[in-house]
Amino acid sequence: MGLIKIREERCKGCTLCINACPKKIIALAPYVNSKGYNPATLTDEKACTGCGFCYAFCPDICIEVYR
Amino acid sequence: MDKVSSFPKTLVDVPMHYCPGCTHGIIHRLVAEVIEEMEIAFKTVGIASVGCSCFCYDYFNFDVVASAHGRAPATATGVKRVHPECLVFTYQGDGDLAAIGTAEIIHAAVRGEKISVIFVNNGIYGMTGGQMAPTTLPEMKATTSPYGRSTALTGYPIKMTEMLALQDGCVYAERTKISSVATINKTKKAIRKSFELQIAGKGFSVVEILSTCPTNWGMEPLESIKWMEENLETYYPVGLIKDEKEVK
Amino acid sequence: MHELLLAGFGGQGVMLMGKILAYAGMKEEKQVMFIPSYGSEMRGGTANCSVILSEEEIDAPVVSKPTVLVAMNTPSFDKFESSVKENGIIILNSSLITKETTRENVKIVKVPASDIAKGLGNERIINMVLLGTLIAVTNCVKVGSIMASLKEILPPHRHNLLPLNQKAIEDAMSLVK
Amino acid sequence: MTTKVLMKGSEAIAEAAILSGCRYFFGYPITPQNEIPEYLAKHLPKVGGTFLQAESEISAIYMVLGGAAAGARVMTSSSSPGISLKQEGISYMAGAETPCVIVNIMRGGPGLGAIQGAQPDYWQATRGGGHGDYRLLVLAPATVQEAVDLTYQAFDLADKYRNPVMILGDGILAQIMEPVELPEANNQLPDKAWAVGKNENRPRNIVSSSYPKVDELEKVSIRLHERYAQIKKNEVRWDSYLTDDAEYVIASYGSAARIAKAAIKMARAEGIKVGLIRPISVWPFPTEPFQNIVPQTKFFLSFEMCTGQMIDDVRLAIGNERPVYHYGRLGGVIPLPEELLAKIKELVKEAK
Repeated sequence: MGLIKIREERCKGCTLCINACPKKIIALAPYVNSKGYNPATLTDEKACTGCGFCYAFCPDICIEVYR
Repeated sequence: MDKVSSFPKTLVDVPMHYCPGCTHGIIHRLVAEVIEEMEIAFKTVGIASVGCSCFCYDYFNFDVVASAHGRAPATATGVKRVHPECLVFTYQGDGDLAAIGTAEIIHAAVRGEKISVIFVNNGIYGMTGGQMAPTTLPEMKATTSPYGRSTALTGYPIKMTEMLALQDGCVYAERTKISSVATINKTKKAIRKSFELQIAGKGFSVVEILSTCPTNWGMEPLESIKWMEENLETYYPVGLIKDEKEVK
Repeated sequence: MHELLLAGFGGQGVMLMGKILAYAGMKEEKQVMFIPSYGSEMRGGTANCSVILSEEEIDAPVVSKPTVLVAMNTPSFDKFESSVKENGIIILNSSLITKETTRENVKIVKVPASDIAKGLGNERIINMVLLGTLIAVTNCVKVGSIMASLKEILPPHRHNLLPLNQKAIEDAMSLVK
Repeated sequence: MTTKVLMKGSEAIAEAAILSGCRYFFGYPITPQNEIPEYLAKHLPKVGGTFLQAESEISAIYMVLGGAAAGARVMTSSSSPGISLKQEGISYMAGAETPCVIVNIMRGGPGLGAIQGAQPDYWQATRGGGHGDYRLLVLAPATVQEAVDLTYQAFDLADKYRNPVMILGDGILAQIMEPVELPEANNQLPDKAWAVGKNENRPRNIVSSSYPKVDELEKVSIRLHERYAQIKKNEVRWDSYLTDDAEYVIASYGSAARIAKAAIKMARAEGIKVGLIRPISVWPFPTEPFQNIVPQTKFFLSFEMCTGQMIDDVRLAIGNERPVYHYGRLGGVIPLPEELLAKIKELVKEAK
């Protein structure tokens, strides 16, 4: 049981978190942020374990992890 | 639910200028987290060099001196000699540390200067636009080696950390990489060890971190991590190069 | 104003001699300046220095026409003989310099300094012998100031040499008188 | 009453630095200034200071940058080619507003040149020296006593203006010995709230010359130039000799000015009314005394141990009002008073 919050404005859509997620529940959003990047979003809140892998891999430190 | 991971207090909460997928941001966070966990931000002085990471003074939430290309170890020496109680580290890329700053880094190690060196190696000049670095692999393309690096023309990649480890003044040298959660954790441990050795009054230490440059390598971030492991790492094997236990 | 040029080869104590003179002059509240010559080579060849002792402010930090030349060996004599001011003095170490001067308008004082030093049992004090001659001939500083300066300049572990130095200076002075 | 001691120019500079509160020296050997690092290697540890010989001049100046950024009084010294190598760091220090004292014991150039005293680095010293739009406060002592006094003051000036200060001497000044009175040790160093180091209760400090945004850099440049204007207003130093009735004025600084003085005495003995203006601060240049003396002066003669560099500043000071000539010897040849006298007589004859 966990949750992540992504500061979408800070995200550059690099996809490193998507690759790091063991549950494969992060994807790029269909919309863009003000910088023009498609930000990462959590696709399945219930499946998130709060493992923090996405946080560890995020170069822009825009993910908060809750457990 | 509790917040278990979030933006460290030892970083300034501003967007970073790095390209999408550049691992500098991860390495900045690791350095900042170690400083936060060791509760030493009040006595830390970072030394910025020149290259993509030269603006790290905008991000680290503690004192920073910005030095010139390659000269960070000399500036760190000046700061450390005046404030031996402080944690002083340099943050340098391979263009900076392995080319123009070769003399400064080697002699800081030779002196056993009590500083930590965070050496980010992606085998290319980033900020100036993807030129060949001394760390660029043979046959690797760069804007100043458009046909691939010719060893006949420019020689071979330089192994800085091995060279630094040879110096008696160097107490700890390790090469890590940013490629998985496990290697990120390993990198953090190495940074912590380097900082702890410095606080304990031991000598010079260096953590070389194999990194990527998606923009100048012309790859997607994920692809560049794979390329790094399949190419850069074969030339620069990760692992412990010199442990403080080897130091007499 | 005394403009002294002291010249010899490295190891003859030329620099020490110059420093003692400058120091002694300072003790007598004279204006003084010590000018070493320095070359790319650290050792060997001729060594020379200049000392200016004056009652008035010293302007130029250069001695081109010395009033007195102390020549400790032949190359120094050859090199500087012609530079000495008209009616100046050349004090030469006659143990090593056997040639005669070609100058007509200078006073020559010959001192067998090396032999005197040898006679005193220490060849290294030829600089003191010539220093004694110099102050006897020129009266540029007093012997008391020289001795006091020597004591201050020489490191304590060399103070055992002070009596010998004094004797060398005094013997040389009595030879002139 | 202070007693006089006989000191070599270079050693006197080193001692004055210690007395002024300098506790850190970073340098690299080069003739003819080696007695400065040698003296400090011996004496700094005795007062709890640090002497460190770097692997190059470049490294040395960046150690100075680090030490200065950390709030200490720091010095380096070198001679012409070594100062050229340090220029990158000097520019960084000017940009980062870090105080330090840099001693340049000039020798003959260009290139490796020769080690004998000369004055060929005037332009380099007074025009900033490195890249970028900056200035150093440059003080040029003529005697060993003045070297002591100016070095002692240089640290205060560097701190006051947060700018590198250069002591510009030559091989003659560094090598001669003269009696000096030493000042009292300074035990009250200024607080530097901007410096890096242990930090319990203040926001982080950044010492940097990096200003990637153009409007920001323009602001910094304007601030620096306002400071240079303050230096120009407050720190002009010069001396004059027999100028009251002078019809001919020699401009000369450092060791050359002493030779000029001797020549002026000779000329006066022959009835030639010649005087001397001696800039002590060569940047800021003492413009006013030159301007003020124009009405009574027939010509100016810049006497420098180079092909003529300060002559530009003399001309800038007086405009096209009077002819400005140059005399000097090159490569480390020391000009004699008699030579200068001959030049003065020749020019006086032409002027009539």
